[in-house]
Amino acid sequence: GGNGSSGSTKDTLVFGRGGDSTSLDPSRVTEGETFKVTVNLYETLLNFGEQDTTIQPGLAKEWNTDDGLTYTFKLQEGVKFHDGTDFNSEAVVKNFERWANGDADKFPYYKSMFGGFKDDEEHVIESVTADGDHTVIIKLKRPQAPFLKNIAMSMFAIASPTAFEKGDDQFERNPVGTGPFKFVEWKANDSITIEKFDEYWQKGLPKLDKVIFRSYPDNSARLNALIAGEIDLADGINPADGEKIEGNADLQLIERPSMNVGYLGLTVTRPPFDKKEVRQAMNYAIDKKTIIESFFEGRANSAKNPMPPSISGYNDDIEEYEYNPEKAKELLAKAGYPDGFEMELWAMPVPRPYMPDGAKVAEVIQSNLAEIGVKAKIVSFEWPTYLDKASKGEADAFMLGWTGDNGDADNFLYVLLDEDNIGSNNYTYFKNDEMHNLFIDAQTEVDEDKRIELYKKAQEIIHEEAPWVPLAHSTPLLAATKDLTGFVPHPTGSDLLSNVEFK
Amino acid sequence: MSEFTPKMDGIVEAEIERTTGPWREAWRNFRKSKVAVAGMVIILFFVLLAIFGPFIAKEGINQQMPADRLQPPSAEYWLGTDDFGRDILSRIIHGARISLSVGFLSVIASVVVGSFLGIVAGYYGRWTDTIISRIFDIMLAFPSILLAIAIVSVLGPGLENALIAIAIINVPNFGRLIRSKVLSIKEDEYIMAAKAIGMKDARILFSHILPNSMAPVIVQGTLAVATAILEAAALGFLGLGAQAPQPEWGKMLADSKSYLQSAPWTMIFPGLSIMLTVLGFNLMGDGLRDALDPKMKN
Amino acid sequence: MSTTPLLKVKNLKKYFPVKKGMFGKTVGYVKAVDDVSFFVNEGETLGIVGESGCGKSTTGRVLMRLLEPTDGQIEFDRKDLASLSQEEMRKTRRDIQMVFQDPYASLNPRHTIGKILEEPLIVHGVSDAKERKKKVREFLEIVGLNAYHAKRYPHQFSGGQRQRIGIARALMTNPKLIIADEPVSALDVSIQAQVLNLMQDLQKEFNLTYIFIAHDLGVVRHISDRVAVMYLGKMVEVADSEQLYEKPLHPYTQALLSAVPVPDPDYQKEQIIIEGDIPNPADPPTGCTFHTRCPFKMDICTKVTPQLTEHTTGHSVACHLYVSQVDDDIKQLEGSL
Amino acid sequence: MNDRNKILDVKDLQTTFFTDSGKVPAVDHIDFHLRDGEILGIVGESGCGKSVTSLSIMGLVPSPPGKITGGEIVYNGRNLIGLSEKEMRQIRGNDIAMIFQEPMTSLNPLFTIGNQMVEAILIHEKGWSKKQAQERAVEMLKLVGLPRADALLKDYPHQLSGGMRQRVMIAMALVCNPKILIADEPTTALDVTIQAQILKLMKDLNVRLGTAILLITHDLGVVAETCERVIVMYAGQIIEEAPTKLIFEDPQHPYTKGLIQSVPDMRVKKERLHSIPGNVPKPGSITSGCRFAARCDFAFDRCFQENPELYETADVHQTRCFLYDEGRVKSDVHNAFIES
Amino acid sequence: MLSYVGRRLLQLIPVLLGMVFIVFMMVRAIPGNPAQVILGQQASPEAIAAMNARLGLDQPWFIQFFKYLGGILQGDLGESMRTRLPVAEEIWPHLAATMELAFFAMIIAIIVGVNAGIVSAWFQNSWFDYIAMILALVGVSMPIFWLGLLGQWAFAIEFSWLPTAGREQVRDPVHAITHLYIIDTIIQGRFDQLFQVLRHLILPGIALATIPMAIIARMTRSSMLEVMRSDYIRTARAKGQKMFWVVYKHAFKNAVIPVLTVIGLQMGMLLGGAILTETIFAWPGIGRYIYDAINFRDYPVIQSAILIVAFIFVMINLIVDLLYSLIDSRIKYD
Ligand SMILES: Nc1ncnc2c1ncn2[C@@H]1O[C@H](COP(=O)(O)OP(=O)(O)OP(=O)(O)O)[C@@H](O)[C@H]1O
Ligand SMILES: Nc1ncnc2c1ncn2[C@@H]1O[C@H](COP(=O)(O)OP(=O)(O)OP(=O)(O)O)[C@@H](O)[C@H]1O
Ligand SMILES: [Mg+2]
Ligand SMILES: [Mg+2]
Repeated sequence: GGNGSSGSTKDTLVFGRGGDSTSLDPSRVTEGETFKVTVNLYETLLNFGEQDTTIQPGLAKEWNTDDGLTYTFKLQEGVKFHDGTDFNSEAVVKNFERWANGDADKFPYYKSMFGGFKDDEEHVIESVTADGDHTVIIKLKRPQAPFLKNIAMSMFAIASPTAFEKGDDQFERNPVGTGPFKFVEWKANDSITIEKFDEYWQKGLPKLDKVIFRSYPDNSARLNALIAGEIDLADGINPADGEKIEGNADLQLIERPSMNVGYLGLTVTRPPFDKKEVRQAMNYAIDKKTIIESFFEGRANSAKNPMPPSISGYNDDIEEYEYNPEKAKELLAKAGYPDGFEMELWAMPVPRPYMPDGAKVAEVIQSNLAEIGVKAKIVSFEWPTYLDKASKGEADAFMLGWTGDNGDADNFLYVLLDEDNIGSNNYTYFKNDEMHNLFIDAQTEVDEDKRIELYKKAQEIIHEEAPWVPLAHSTPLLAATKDLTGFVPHPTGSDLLSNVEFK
Repeated sequence: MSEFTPKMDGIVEAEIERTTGPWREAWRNFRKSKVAVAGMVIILFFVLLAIFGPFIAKEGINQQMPADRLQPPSAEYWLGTDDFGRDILSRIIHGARISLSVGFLSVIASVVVGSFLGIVAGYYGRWTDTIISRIFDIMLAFPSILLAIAIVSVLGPGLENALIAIAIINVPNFGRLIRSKVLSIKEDEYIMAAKAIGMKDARILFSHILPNSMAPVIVQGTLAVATAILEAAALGFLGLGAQAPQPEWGKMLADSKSYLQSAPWTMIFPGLSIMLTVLGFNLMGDGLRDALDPKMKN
Repeated sequence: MSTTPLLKVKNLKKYFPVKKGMFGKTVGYVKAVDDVSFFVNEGETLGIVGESGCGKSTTGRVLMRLLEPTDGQIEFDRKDLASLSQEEMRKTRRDIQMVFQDPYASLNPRHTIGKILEEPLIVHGVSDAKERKKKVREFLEIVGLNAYHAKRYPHQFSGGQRQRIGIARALMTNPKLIIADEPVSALDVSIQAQVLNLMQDLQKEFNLTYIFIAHDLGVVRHISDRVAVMYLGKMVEVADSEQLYEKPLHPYTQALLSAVPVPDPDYQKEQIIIEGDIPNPADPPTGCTFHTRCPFKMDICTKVTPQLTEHTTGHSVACHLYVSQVDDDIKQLEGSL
Repeated sequence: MNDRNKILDVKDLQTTFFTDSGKVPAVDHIDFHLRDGEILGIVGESGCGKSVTSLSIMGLVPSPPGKITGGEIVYNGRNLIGLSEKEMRQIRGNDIAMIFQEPMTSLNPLFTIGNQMVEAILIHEKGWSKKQAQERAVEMLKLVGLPRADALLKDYPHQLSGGMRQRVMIAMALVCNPKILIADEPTTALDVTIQAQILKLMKDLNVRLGTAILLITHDLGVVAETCERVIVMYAGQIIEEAPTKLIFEDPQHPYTKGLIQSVPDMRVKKERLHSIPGNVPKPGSITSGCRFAARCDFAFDRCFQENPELYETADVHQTRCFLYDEGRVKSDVHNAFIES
Repeated sequence: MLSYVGRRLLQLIPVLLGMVFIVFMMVRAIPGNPAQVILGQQASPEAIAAMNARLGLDQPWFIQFFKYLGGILQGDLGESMRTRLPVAEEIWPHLAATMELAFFAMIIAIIVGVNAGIVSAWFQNSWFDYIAMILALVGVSMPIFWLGLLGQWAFAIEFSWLPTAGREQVRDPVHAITHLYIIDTIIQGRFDQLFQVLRHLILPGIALATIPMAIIARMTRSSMLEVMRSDYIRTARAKGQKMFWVVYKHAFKNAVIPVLTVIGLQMGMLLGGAILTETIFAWPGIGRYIYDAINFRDYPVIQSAILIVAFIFVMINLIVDLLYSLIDSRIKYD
C-alpha cells in the first residue's frame, strides 16, 4: 500500500462496504448497512450466537417464560449508556413504549415483527413493565414462536432514553447506546467513525480504538482500496476475486456463514407459469452447477429449498430437481409447450450477497432455457422499479433472493411464499391453502419439534408446486488484511467488532 | 433581342476553374486532410466490422464455454475470453454494430427533431422562438449525463431507451445550431436577392436556407455521433444501457471491471474499441469541418 | 429618353428603432432615410452618392420593399408600392430588380449559375423548363459569359464574372427598373470598367432605368444622367450630373468633390478639407445635419433643417446659403423691375 | 531628387507561399529602392503582391506558408533577410514602421490607446519611464492632429471613429522616429472626406519629419496626389516604375496605360470607358511569358514565351514590356498606341 | 452592470421554473414507489400506505408541485425521504466534494489546455502542434470511466503511487469545516493532511480533466489561430514586440472569450457530470448523490439537487458573460 497508515497505530479498523447507512437509529430502518454500524453502538436484550441465530444473553443476562406469554428478563448491572446515564429496566420500558407508540411509517420493523402498534388488534405485546431496576417483564397477548429471536434482532436495540427523547430526527444522527463503541462522526455517503467506549461493561472490550466505516459503491474499487492498504476489511467481495485474494500473501479471505437463498421466481399467475409442469420443467432446465461454479466461483451451495440448511426446520429429505433438459422438455410437452415459448427473464440489476451478479446468472439461465426451446429475453430495471414491478406480478420470471433477519424459518417461508404476503414479498403470487394453514399453526406453536415438522411439510408442498427455482445459498465473502484477527462474520450481515484486533 | 451581342470583353475560357459543385469541392478538401482520412478509415473499418463482422464471427458471441473462462489472448482467442468463456473478439465485432447504430440512429433522430424545432424557431421567430429557445435553455441547463440517466430511469434501462435518451439530450444542440444558422443565413445577401426576385418565403426556406445550414449540421452530426457513442457506453457502464447478453462495449467494460487485475484484456479491448471509434468520428468531424465549413469553430 | 417619371418618391422615411433592455424598449431611432423625395425618369440613370452609412442602401431596399418604409409614397409605374399587399408587391418585383454590392455574398454558394438564373423565371411563373433553360443560356451570353457556365458554381468565378451573373439575374424578368447598390465597389479597376460598360450597353439595349448607388464620384459621374447626394439620411443636392460636377452648390458636395483624388498629377484643384467625422446617425445634429462640419455654417443652420428646393431648373439643393440667396435674388429681381 | 540616399534597397526579392494547392510566387523578383524622405507609391490591383512586398520588408510574412525565397532587402547597408528575429525586432517600429489598411482592426480592441502607444515606445526606448512614454504618446497624438490627446490615452479603439484610429496608427508608427513608414492602403477603408484628411496629414508629416514613406494603394488618384515616384505591380512583378508625372503623362506599359484609361474621370464624362479584357490572374497561375500577355492588345508571340525584363526606357523610367526592348524601334511602339 | 445582473437573474426565473417543473414531473414518471424503496422488501402494504401519507405522496401531483414550489420560494428544498435530513443541509458536503474535484480538474485542464492550445497555434503545423492536437482528439474520444479505471489500476494498484479512491486518508480523516478539504486542512494548519488531500485529487482530477482539457486546447488553438491572423497582431509585431508577448498578451486576450465560454460550459458539465468518475473513485460527490437518490426514488433530493446543479450551471454562465465585459470593454451590459 502506497500510503500505509500514516502515524496512526493499528488501533483503527477501516471497514469498507458498499453503501452508507441511512440512519443510526436501527429501529427506524430495515436496511443492512445501518445495522452494520448500529450493532456496534447498541446492544439488544438478547443476542444471537456468534455465528448463528441461537439465542444468547445480551443486556439481559437471564430470561424465562412459563407459558410463552409472560417473559421475565434479568438485566445486566452496571451498564452505562454512552451519555453517562444508567441502563436499567426503566430504560428498556421506555424503548418499548417508544416503539409501541409509533406508527408503521416510523418503526416499520416493529410492526412486521410484533404485529402492530399499541392499539392494534394484531399487536402481540400486551405490556412491558419494570420490576425493580433490573428486571423487565413482557407480557404477550398470544404466544409468538419466534418472539425471543425477534427481541434479539438489531433493530430492537436499547437506546438511551435521554437521547431519543430529544427528538427522533435528532437522535438518529446522534446515536447513544450501550455498545462497545460510541459514535464520533458521520460524513454522508462517505464514512462513519466510531470509537472505543471506555466505560463499556464487558471488561477488556472492545480491542480497537476506532472503527471507520467507509463506503465504496463499486465492488472492485473497494477491493482495490484493500489491496492498496487503504482499508483493512472489505465487505461484498466478488466471488470472482476470491482466488486472487487467497493468492495474496497480505490478505485473507473470510467467508460469512450463509443464511440466504437466491432464486428464480416464477409468477404463477402468468401463463405459462400457471402450469405446474412448466414450473417443474424450469427447475429441471437450469444448470445450477455451472452457475455456481462460474458466478459464485463455487462459493455457494446449490439450493433445493427456499431456506438455507442452517435454519432449523430445513427439510433435507427433499430430492433436488436435477439438471435434466430432456426431462424438462418432456414436461413442457406435457404442459402443451412442445416447442417451448417466449418469456421475459428479469435479471437483478444490483449485486446482492445472495446473487453477486444477477445479469450474468441470467445469461446462463437464458442459454439453459434456449436448450429446451424456451426463448428468454433478459430484462432489467433499476432496483426500485424492479422490486415495484415484480411485486405487482409483472414479471414472468424474476431473479431475487433473501437474507434471513433472525434465522427463523418463518422469516423465509411465510414471508416469501405465503398468500398473506402477496403484494409484498411473495412476488410469485403463489397460493396454497394447506401450506398457509401450516404456517399459521407454526407461528403460534411453541414446541420446537412440532414447528419443525410443520415447516418440513410446507417445504414438500413448495417443492412439488415449484413456484421457484431455488438457485443457491451463497457464502458471502469478505476480505481483510492478514494481521486482522477476532473478526467473526455473522450470518445476518451485522458484525460485532468488539473482539477484532490487529496482531 | 437575341441578335444583340454587346461589345463584350470576352472571357477566356481557361480562367474559370473547372471544378464541380460545393460537395465535390468539400470532398476534395476533405481528402487532403490526412487526419480526416485516417478518421474515415477508422470509421469505415468499424462500419465494415458492423456489417460483415457478424458473418465472419458468426459463432460464439453468446456461446458460453465455461471451460474456457477468462483465457488470455491466444491464437484461438485473439483477444481472449470473458468470464462466460465467450470470445471477446467476436463480441467486440458485434458490439460495433450496437455502438454504431446507437450513434447514428440517435443522432439522426436528434437532427430531425432539432432541425425542425430550430427552423421553426429561427424562421418564424417571435413567441415560437421564445418558447422553443427557452425549452432548449432549460434542457441545456441540465448536465447531459444526469438528464440521460433521469430519462432512462423513466423509460427503464435498455439499449432502445438509452438511444432515446441520448437523442433527446442532443436535440437542443442541433436545434440551437440550426436556429442560429437560419438566423444568420436569413441576413445573407443572397436571401435578400431571392426576395428581390419575388421569391416566396417557403421557397426561400427550402431552397436557400436549409441547404446552406446543412454543412454545420453534418459536421456537428459527425461529432455528435462520437459523443453519442460515448454516452451510450457510459450508460451501459452504469447498467442503464444495453442489457445482457448484448455485447455493447460500455457494458462489456462494466462487466469486466472486476477482472481489471486478473484478466485485464477483458476490459482493455472494449475500452480501446470505444476510444478508437469515437476518435474516428472526431477526426472525421474535424476534417469535415475544415472541408465544409472552415469558419465554424470548435 | 422620355421624361415621364417611372418612379416618384415622396417623403420617404425609414427609421430603424434602437432597442434596449429586456423587453426591447425602443429608446430612439436611426433615421437611415429621412424624408427623401426624388424621381427617376424612364430610361435614365439616377446616381446616388454619399459616404458610408448615409442611407444609400436603405433607400434602395425600401424602394423594393425589402425593408418596409416607415412613411412616404413610392409611385412606380402609376402604382403606389408602399400600399401594395405583400403578395402584390412580390409580383411587382419582376419589374424592379436589384444588383448587389458583394458579388461573393449575393449568390447562393450551393446553387449552380443555371439554377440561380432560372429562379426568377420559376418564381414569376415561366413553367416551361426548356424555355427557361434557353433564356438562361441567352442571358449568360448577353452578359459575356458562356452557355456552359450554367453548370458551374459561383465560387468558380472571379468577382467580375459574378457581378455579371448578378446582373443577368436581374435581367431575367425583363424589369423596367434596376436598382444597383454599389455594383462595382468590390471590383478591381480594370474589371470595374468592364462591368460599367456592360451596364451601359444593357441600358441602351433593353431601355432600362437605373438607380445607381455608389460612393465613387467618378463612377457615378460616368454612368449617371442625374445625381443625388445624400448625407445622413437626407438628400442634400440633386442635379444633372454635368451641372452637379461643374457647379456643385451644397458645401458638402463641394467638399466631397474636392476630396476625391484625381489621377492627374498636374491637375490643380481647390482643396476643401472638411474637418471631423460623420456624426452618429442615431443622434444626428439639429438643424442642418452638416453644420458640424460645414465651413460656411450660419446661426440658422443649427436650428432650422433646410428643405430640398430647386435652385435652378433641375438642380435642387438643401442649404440655407441658397435659400437666402434665392430670396436675395428675388429681391434683386423685384428691385430691378 | 536623385542624389538623395537610397535608404532602402530591395533587390530581386522573391516571396513564395507554399500552399496546399502549390507554390504561389506572390512576389516575383522585384527590385526597387526608396530614397531618403521621398514618398514612393506602389499601385496595383488586388492580389498583385503589394502587401506581401511590404510584409517582406518588415519580416512579417506569415510563415508558414510564406517564405522569402530569394533576394536582398538592404536597409542602412544591412541585408534584412537573414537577420535573426531579435535583430529584426530592433528594426521594426524603430527604423521601419508600418500602418495597415483597416484602421478598424489594426488596433488591438482590448487595450487602451495609451497602453498600445506606450508599449510601442517602451519596446525601443529601454530606459524610459512609463510617464515619459506617456508624455511622448500625447505629443505624438497632438502631432497627428488629434484633439484632447490626454483623454484619448484612456480610450479604447472602438470609441474612436475610423479617421481617428488611422491617425492613432500613424502616431504610433512614428513614435520612435522611424526612417521609413510603410503605409499599406491606409485610406482604402475610409470615406473620401476622411481620406483627404489622412493623405494631407501624411504629406505634412513627410515634410516635417522627413520620414520616407512607402505608400501602397490601388487608387491612381491617391498616387497622383501624394507620391513622387510610382511603381506599378502586376501579378507579383513590377511592370513599370517612374516618377509620378511621367507615369501619368507617358504611361508605357500597356497595363499601366489601360489602367489609367479605365478609371472614370470625375472631371469629364467619357462616352465609354476603356476596359482591359479578362481577369486579374492569380499569382502563380501564369508561369511562362509575360504575365499580362493574355489580356494585352499588343501581345505577340514572344510575349507568350518569355517573360520580359524591366527595360530602362529613360533615366528614371523602367518598363517590363518587349515593346521597349532595345531591339524595337520606339516609334513603332508609339504608333501602336496611337492606333489603339 | 448591476441592473444587467438583475435582469439576467430575472430572466432565469422562467428557466428555473421550467426546470423545477420538468424535474418534478420527470421524477414522478420514474416507476417505483419511494415508500417501498425506503421501507425495503420486508415492508407491509399498510406501512407503505402510511409512509406515502407521511411523504405527501397520496396527494394529487399539482398540490405536491405547488407545495414544493412554495417551499423552494421560501428557501426550503425539502427533506430527504430516505435520511429525513433537510436537503439543503445534506447537499452541501456532496456539492463541496464535487466542487473541489471539479475545480482541481478545471485548473489542470485550463493550465495544460490553454497553454497547449496557445503553443499549438503559435507554432502551427509544427510537431508540437500535431502531437498536441492528436492527443487532444484522443482526449475528447476517451471514455473517462475507462481512463479512470486504467489510471487506478496502473498508478494506485500496480505501482501504489497514489491512493485508489476517496477524498482523504481514511485512517486520518479531515475534520470538515467547510467541506472543501483543501481549505479545511489549511485552516487547521494540517499540511500533512493537505498533502494527502491533494494526492487523492490527482487520479480522479486527471480523469475528469481529460475531456475539458482537450476541448479547451482545441478551442484555444482555433481561437488563437483566428486572432493571430488579425491586423492588430501584425501591428504589434510591426512595433517590434517580442513574439512571446504578442502571443500571450495581445493575441490571447482577444482569443480568450470563446475559451472562457467553453470553460464555463465544461465547468457546469463537471459539476453535474462527474458521476462516472465519482463512482469509480468512491468520491462522495453530488453526481453520485443524485444517482443514488434516483435509485432510492428520493424525490425531494433528486428535485432539489438537480435544481441546484442546474442553477450553478446557469450562474457560471452568467459569470462568464460578465467576465466578457471585463475583458472586452466593447461588450457592455446595460
Ligand atoms: N437593419 C438595420 N437596423 C438598424 N440600423 C440599420 C439597419 N440597416 C442600416 N441601418 C443604419 O442605417 C444607416 C444607413 O445605412 P445604409 O446601409 O443605408 O448606408 P449606406 O449609405 O448604404 O452605407 P454604405 O456605403 O456603408 O453601404 C446606417 O447608420 C446603418 O447603421
Ligand atoms: N497567407 C497567405 N497564404 C497564401 N497565399 C497568400 C497569403 N497571403 C498572400 N497570398 C498570396 O499572395 C498574393 C498577393 O497578396 P497581397 O496581399 O500582397 O496582395 P495585395 O496586392 O496587397 O492585394 P490587396 O489589394 O487585395 O490588398 C495573393 O494573391 C495571395 O494569393
Ligand atoms: Mg450600402
Ligand atoms: Mg493588400
